[in-house]
Amino acid sequence: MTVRVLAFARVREILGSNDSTLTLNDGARVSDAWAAVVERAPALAPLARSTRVARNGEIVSGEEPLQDGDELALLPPSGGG
Amino acid sequence: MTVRVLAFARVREILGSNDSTLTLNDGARVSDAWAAVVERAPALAPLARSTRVARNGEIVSGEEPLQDGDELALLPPSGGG
Amino acid sequence: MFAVTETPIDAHRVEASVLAPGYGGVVTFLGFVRERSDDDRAVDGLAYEAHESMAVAEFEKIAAALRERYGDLRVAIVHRTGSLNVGEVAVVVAVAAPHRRVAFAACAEAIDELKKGAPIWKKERYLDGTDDWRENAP
Amino acid sequence: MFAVTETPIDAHRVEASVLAPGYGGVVTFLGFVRERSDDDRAVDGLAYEAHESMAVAEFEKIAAALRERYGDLRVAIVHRTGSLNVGEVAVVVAVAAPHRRVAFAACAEAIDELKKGAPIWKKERYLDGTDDWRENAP
Repeated sequence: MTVRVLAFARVREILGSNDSTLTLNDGARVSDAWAAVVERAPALAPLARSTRVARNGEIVSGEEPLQDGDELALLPPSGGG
Repeated sequence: MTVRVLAFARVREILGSNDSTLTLNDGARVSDAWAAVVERAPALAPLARSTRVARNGEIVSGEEPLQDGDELALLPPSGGG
Repeated sequence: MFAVTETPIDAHRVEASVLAPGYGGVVTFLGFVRERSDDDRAVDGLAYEAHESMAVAEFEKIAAALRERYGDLRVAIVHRTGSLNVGEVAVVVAVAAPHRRVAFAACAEAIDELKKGAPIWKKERYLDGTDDWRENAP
Repeated sequence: MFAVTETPIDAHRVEASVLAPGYGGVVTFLGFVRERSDDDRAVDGLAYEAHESMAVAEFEKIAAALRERYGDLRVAIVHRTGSLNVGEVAVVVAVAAPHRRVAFAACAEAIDELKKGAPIWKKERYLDGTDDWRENAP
């Protein structure tokens, strides 16, 4: 399956793209998507704990199963306001 | 001596004037001015406790001595805001 | 800006008067004439009267006390007098502070203090034809 | 009104959007770009970016949670994105409530919640030529 990956702020800069595509095995979960992203940009590894992941607009845990066509958003700690 | 008496809100309505003059004996204090006002409008008597008096813009006690030309303001409890 | 005014308050001018470099948070309170009194009577309108010079002096004292407690602040307080209809702005308090928490606290305290002690009085007029001087709780 | 916008925020429109009969107290918070960072560096300007749809959804959740806690409220939240200069408005939160204490509390909580969890990020640019992503304390 393929999922779309939106990245923001520090994570976007390290990943080098705000909007990219990942190809994952069927049955992949959010944690697998994050592992694939870190493989692409190893400097993201230290941000694993602080980065929240949203699947189709809802914050989810690493256990969340993915479906083809999902949109994942990689969200560093907020800096708004 | 004469003092000017400014009255507001409920006190003004009972006294029937927002701006009047009192003639007092030399040595009169704020409490004497209040007594003279109540003599003029006895319905003010129950408001003695809740009405603050300002002499020339500063809240004062009944003991405050008066001088010729003072401006007294009779201030019921606030209702602003 | 500290004022008592018979003409409608321009809330944006009051707010603008506290803006300044270094004051990152601005909190503005607008108080409107409500259509129900505190004891739930239908309000037709009201009239405020004030001892103007003492009211303005009291606003300045409130601001000075807040700066004493919270440090650097910019404060504006403007209160309407005369006849007001339901829905009109009765009072505007604007506070600018370097940080937001102080701006919130100081603005809330300013309106509390104004209600407690400023020489301003309100006579509400009700739809049933009665009216009443309304005093704030001390 | 819940929005994220690249164009300068019209604070008065945001405030006006919460006005309604029966809501006697309105509290508005304006957050400006400050000339000093939290760690006292001289700021040249900054850039905000946001996950726009999630940010707007988060603003709506914040408002719904406040209504849950405080009852009837009207809430507007607008946050700027893109490049901002020192002194520009970054965020506006307006809350209208039947009474002022609730309006103050809800407005203060709205901005606290926004800072805690809204998907919005800030990169400060300093006069010394450096820049940094600034994260709010959790």
